Amino acid sequence: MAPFVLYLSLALAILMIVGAIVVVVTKDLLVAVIASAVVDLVLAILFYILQAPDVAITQAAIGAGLTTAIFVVVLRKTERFEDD
Amino acid sequence: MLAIIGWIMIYIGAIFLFLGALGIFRFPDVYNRLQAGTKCTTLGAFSTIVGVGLVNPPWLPKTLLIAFFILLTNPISSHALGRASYKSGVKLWEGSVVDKCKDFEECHKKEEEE
Amino acid sequence: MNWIIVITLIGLGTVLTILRMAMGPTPADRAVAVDSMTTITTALLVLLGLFMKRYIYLDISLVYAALAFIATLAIARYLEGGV
Amino acid sequence: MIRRLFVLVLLIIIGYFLGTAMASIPFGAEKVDVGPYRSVGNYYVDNTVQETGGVNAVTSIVVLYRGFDTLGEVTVLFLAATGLAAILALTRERRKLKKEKPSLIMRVGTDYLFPAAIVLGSYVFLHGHLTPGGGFPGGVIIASGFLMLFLAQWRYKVDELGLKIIESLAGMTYVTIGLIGLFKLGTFLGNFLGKGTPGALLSAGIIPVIYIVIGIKVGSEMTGLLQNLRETTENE
Amino acid sequence: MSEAIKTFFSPSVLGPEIFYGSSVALFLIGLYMVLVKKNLVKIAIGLTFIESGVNLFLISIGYVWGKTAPILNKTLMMGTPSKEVVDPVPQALVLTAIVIGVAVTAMALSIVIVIHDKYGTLNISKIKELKW
Amino acid sequence: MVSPILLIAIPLFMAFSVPIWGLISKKLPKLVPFFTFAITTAILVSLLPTLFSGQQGFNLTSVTIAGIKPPYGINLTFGPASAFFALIIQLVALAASLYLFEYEPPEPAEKFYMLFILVVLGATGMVLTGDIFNMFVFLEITSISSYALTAINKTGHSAEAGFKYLLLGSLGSTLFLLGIALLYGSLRTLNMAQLSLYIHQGHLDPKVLMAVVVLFIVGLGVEAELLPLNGWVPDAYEAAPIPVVSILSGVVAKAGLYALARVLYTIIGIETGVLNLLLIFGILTLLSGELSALRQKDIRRLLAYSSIGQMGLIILALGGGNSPMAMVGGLFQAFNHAIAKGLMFLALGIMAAGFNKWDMESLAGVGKAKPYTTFLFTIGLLSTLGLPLFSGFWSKFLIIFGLVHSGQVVYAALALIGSVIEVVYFARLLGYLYGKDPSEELLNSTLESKKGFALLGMTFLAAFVILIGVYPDFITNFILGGTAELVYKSFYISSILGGI
Amino acid sequence: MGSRLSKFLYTAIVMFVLWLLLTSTFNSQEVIAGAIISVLVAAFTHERFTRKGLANLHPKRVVCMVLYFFYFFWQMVKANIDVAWRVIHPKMPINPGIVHVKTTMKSDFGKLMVANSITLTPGTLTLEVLGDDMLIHWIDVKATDVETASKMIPGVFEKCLKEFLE
Repeated sequence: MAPFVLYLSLALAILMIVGAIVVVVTKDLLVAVIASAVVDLVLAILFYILQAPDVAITQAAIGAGLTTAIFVVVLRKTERFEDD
Repeated sequence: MLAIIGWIMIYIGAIFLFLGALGIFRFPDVYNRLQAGTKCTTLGAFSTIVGVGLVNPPWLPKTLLIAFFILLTNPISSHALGRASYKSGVKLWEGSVVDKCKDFEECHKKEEEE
Repeated sequence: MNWIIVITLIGLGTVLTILRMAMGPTPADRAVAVDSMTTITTALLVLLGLFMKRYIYLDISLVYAALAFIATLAIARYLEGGV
Repeated sequence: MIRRLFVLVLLIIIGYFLGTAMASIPFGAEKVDVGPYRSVGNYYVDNTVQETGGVNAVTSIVVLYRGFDTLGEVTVLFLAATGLAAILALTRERRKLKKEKPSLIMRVGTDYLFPAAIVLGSYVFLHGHLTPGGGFPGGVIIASGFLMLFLAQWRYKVDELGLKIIESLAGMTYVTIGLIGLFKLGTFLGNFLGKGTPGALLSAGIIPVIYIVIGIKVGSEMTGLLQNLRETTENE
Repeated sequence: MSEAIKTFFSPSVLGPEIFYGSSVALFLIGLYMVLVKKNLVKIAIGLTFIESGVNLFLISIGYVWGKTAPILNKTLMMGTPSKEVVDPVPQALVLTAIVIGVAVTAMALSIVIVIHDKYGTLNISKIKELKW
Repeated sequence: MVSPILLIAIPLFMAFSVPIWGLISKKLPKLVPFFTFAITTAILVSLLPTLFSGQQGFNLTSVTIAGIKPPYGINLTFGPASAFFALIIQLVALAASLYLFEYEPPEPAEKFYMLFILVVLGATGMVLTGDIFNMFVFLEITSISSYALTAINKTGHSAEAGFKYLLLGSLGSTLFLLGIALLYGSLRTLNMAQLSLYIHQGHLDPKVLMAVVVLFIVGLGVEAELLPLNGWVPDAYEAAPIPVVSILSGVVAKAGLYALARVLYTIIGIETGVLNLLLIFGILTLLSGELSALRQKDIRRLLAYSSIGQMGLIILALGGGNSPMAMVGGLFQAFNHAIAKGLMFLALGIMAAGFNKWDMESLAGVGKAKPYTTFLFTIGLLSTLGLPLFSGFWSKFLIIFGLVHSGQVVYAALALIGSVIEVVYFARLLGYLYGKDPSEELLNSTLESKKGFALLGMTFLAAFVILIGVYPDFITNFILGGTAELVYKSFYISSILGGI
Repeated sequence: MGSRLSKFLYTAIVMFVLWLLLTSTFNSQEVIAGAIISVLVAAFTHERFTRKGLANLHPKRVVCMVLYFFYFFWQMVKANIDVAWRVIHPKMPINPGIVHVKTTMKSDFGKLMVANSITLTPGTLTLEVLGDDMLIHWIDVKATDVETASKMIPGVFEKCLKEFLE
């Protein structure tokens, strides 16, 4: 792993944490779902960088679409905003 | 030779990808961001990916396929987003010149009634 | 050197889209940011595949390119009241 | 507020303990080897080609060396689909939502992408032993193809009975393959087909067969799951 | 000074911080969401985060500096592959774990739909029938 | 070719095939669980003679899967402990599947039967497997099907209980996975025997060992109903359908218990001081369960808390593992608890059938309205109390003596106090059941005569309770062998990995 | 339109080409597997995939398609440079608005092509297509009435696309 890939993965890891924090902070569940899609996406890249293509492809296939769609459908059936 | 062309394409692509992201960051409203997001990232990704194929010619068929998929899916998703934001009532930027949405919808209602 | 410049540019692009995702006033803005990010990421994955010199890694980018728009489609359909 | 502080303190403690435990596992270090093959990973990598004929060590592990896990994994997914259908079964009648129709571009675009997604999924699960991927991602890609149609086509539906039958036949086939191994070789899930030349499509014994079964099963299960989830409310 | 920066950013120092650190952070964020948040959908997202954190940790256990993916090609098959590739076992485990995570998420969300149907809310503290 | 693997393969095949049977006839799926469990029980019984042959009086066979030798492939271990727990699971499942003949499950019925088979399958797998990650997979099969079965009534109440269970359960199993990750990271193997050997040789960093112990106890404690993690138990027992409840207490909890014992005894090893942790957890669980049971009006909740208390007692006994006597008592108690609680819940289901009220007031006097069912219920209750002539007597006796013997007098005294509390609330319950006159509603709902098959299953369990109470030698072989298998690591290791 | 058989064959051929690109080899096993898969997929999806069938593969149309692709690519590059300039420029010289245009394409595929081309090219983005009407977001509005706008935006592509699609 060349150093610049390491820096790249550092940046990606920070981005992933930012996405996760957005999920925690927001009151709009749709935004939470979008941000968790970002977390899934970055996770797949990290798997890729860690030389795990099989896992990356599985994470990509699930994270790109399926989980987001399931969450979105559930939001449609329930409600969109979190109340205190 | 092919490799040099490939690298040039990769550079162009990277620059366009960066500019697209910058556009998404800078532009004032959803529709303008979509403009930047769709066009620049599509061309950028297309150019980068085909460039990779040129640098390493045995990879060319698959890279072309990836580029083709991007070319096909990106406009659909940005259209979907644009439509969604105008249906969900996202306002245009104040500096916008014209908004034909109302005319359009009225004209359509008439058509449906007819 | 080539690698550093190219990857830095693309990485900066990813950072900018994520910032828009974190800031974006409406959910539509965030969705736009995520959509572009998937495209940028696909390019990044292809580049990394070239860097690692493994042909097999292209499959992952292929899956991404073909499927990533479904998430956007789902979010868009939710926003316009479909699903 | 007190609860939040308490949880934060708890998290810091957990993080500290996890961190200290993790720190004693060096990241990126050479795999430890005390005796002959103390690390099972090394054994798998060195022997996958001779023993299974599969080039992709991960899929050899998933299907043959640790094939029982995969049987369990398929069962878990089956369970999720079944459980979801069971829990949501009666919620189906109520609430009608007004829904926006999808636009022409989405409809036509997904029409063209759908067969491509199916071919891509089949490619991924057929080449599980050669390239990254395998039954599960392949099945998910196929299900994503159907998901596109669910999202972008007005009132698209899949025949539920057909899905159910495909799903259970695929599951039974998987167990039957295992039982054939038991009766032919004396071990469950034994590799009773030839190894072939490593790197060719028809190689690695039962890996491709099992991946085809898993791909079909996962595809139908996920499609059924999505359909069940979507249909708890009716259109209009 | 540049020496200090170099040692700080050298792979052996930076590596574990990135991958272990981000997996622990993801794990803790998920745990925080599960313990503190009142919204059922958020709790479900928190569960997926916890699982992702553990998956990332498992994968980073298997990584070895400078080695490639455990998919052999002709050159790798010639020598001793275990000297060239990373540990494949954690990857096989994570494949299973990801599937299980999806199953649990789907299950949780289906229960969430039923709860919302019966009580009309997603907020735990408003559901008073059972003690939480 | 009879092999323990069939105990898992056949139920799996049958579970997948339920929709196909449903196509042929609507009635057929109802029969599938019973036939499946009948076949598996027969297989298990036919395997027993080979189990108890050999020089030590029992032997431990390792069955490979896909023909790969243990450290590299997954293996099933079929020794006395595994066979003992598998037997418990099969017996309870058989009785519950007989109950299903008379039970109208919530729609869609097919899915209910599939889930029912799969939960037992998962528990059997957990008990038989010799690979720690495989145990995680089967744990997930068990727990996910339990979540679905808990929530299957589709009332708000059951959905809530299901979510609670799901939250704790998936949190627990993720922590278990994290523990496995730590173990794999340090030792690079997943086979239990190999792990045990390496830990015994001291290859594991003590910090990691500490973290792993905590993670395993927390992870498996959800299924084993340990104290801070058993919040789901009363709600789930109250909200789930009755046959499911008997499965939860008789099968799922036992599988969790076995996993806990296997992981702590065989892998970690008792020399590391795990036992003190177990003693503390056990006594807290026992006392909290029994004390909470005192206040309950709803019989299902009462039995749920009593179940928690019993699990606490078993874990306490496992913690007294320094003296094999307490351990023997613990395993015996696991058997009794599974059979007796399964019996009590099934009988309770028939007592309240066609009536659907579960508190003591409305079920008062049921002893006069439905004498036979209430009699069976009472047998289970007395056995749980530990009266002589019932099987529970021997186990409680052994546990308390074993604790005293290993020097844990305080714990033994506390366990006795727990038993006394148990007597108080069960006596009150018996007073309600027999002492009052039945209400009109209860008399009208007398359907006992129509429940033939269900009563057959329960009679079968009650016969076991009394048979073993009078003649405990019947399963002594099992229990002694099981104790030896769990405690003596070297035997386990050498049986699986070959001579060392 | 095309008969069932021609639709089926067309789908199978396209899928087979897709498979060849995916595997990028002519190994006999792969080719046979690809043939089987493409026939199977085509059997289930041909109704959805195409309306004209083999007529799409007429050499003239293929050549037109390729030429159109290059033309379109050139437009795309121009569009990108345009947008990139707007992005970099510190004052962001944009003049956006939503306009209403009419398309003359009749078939669904034609509409899709026009709409996608519009989306990817100079400063325009399709928001909605209903019948003949299109709603377009234009980053630099030059005309607001329907006729002029129609000439300026979809007109460019329709000229070329009409040749081989209608």
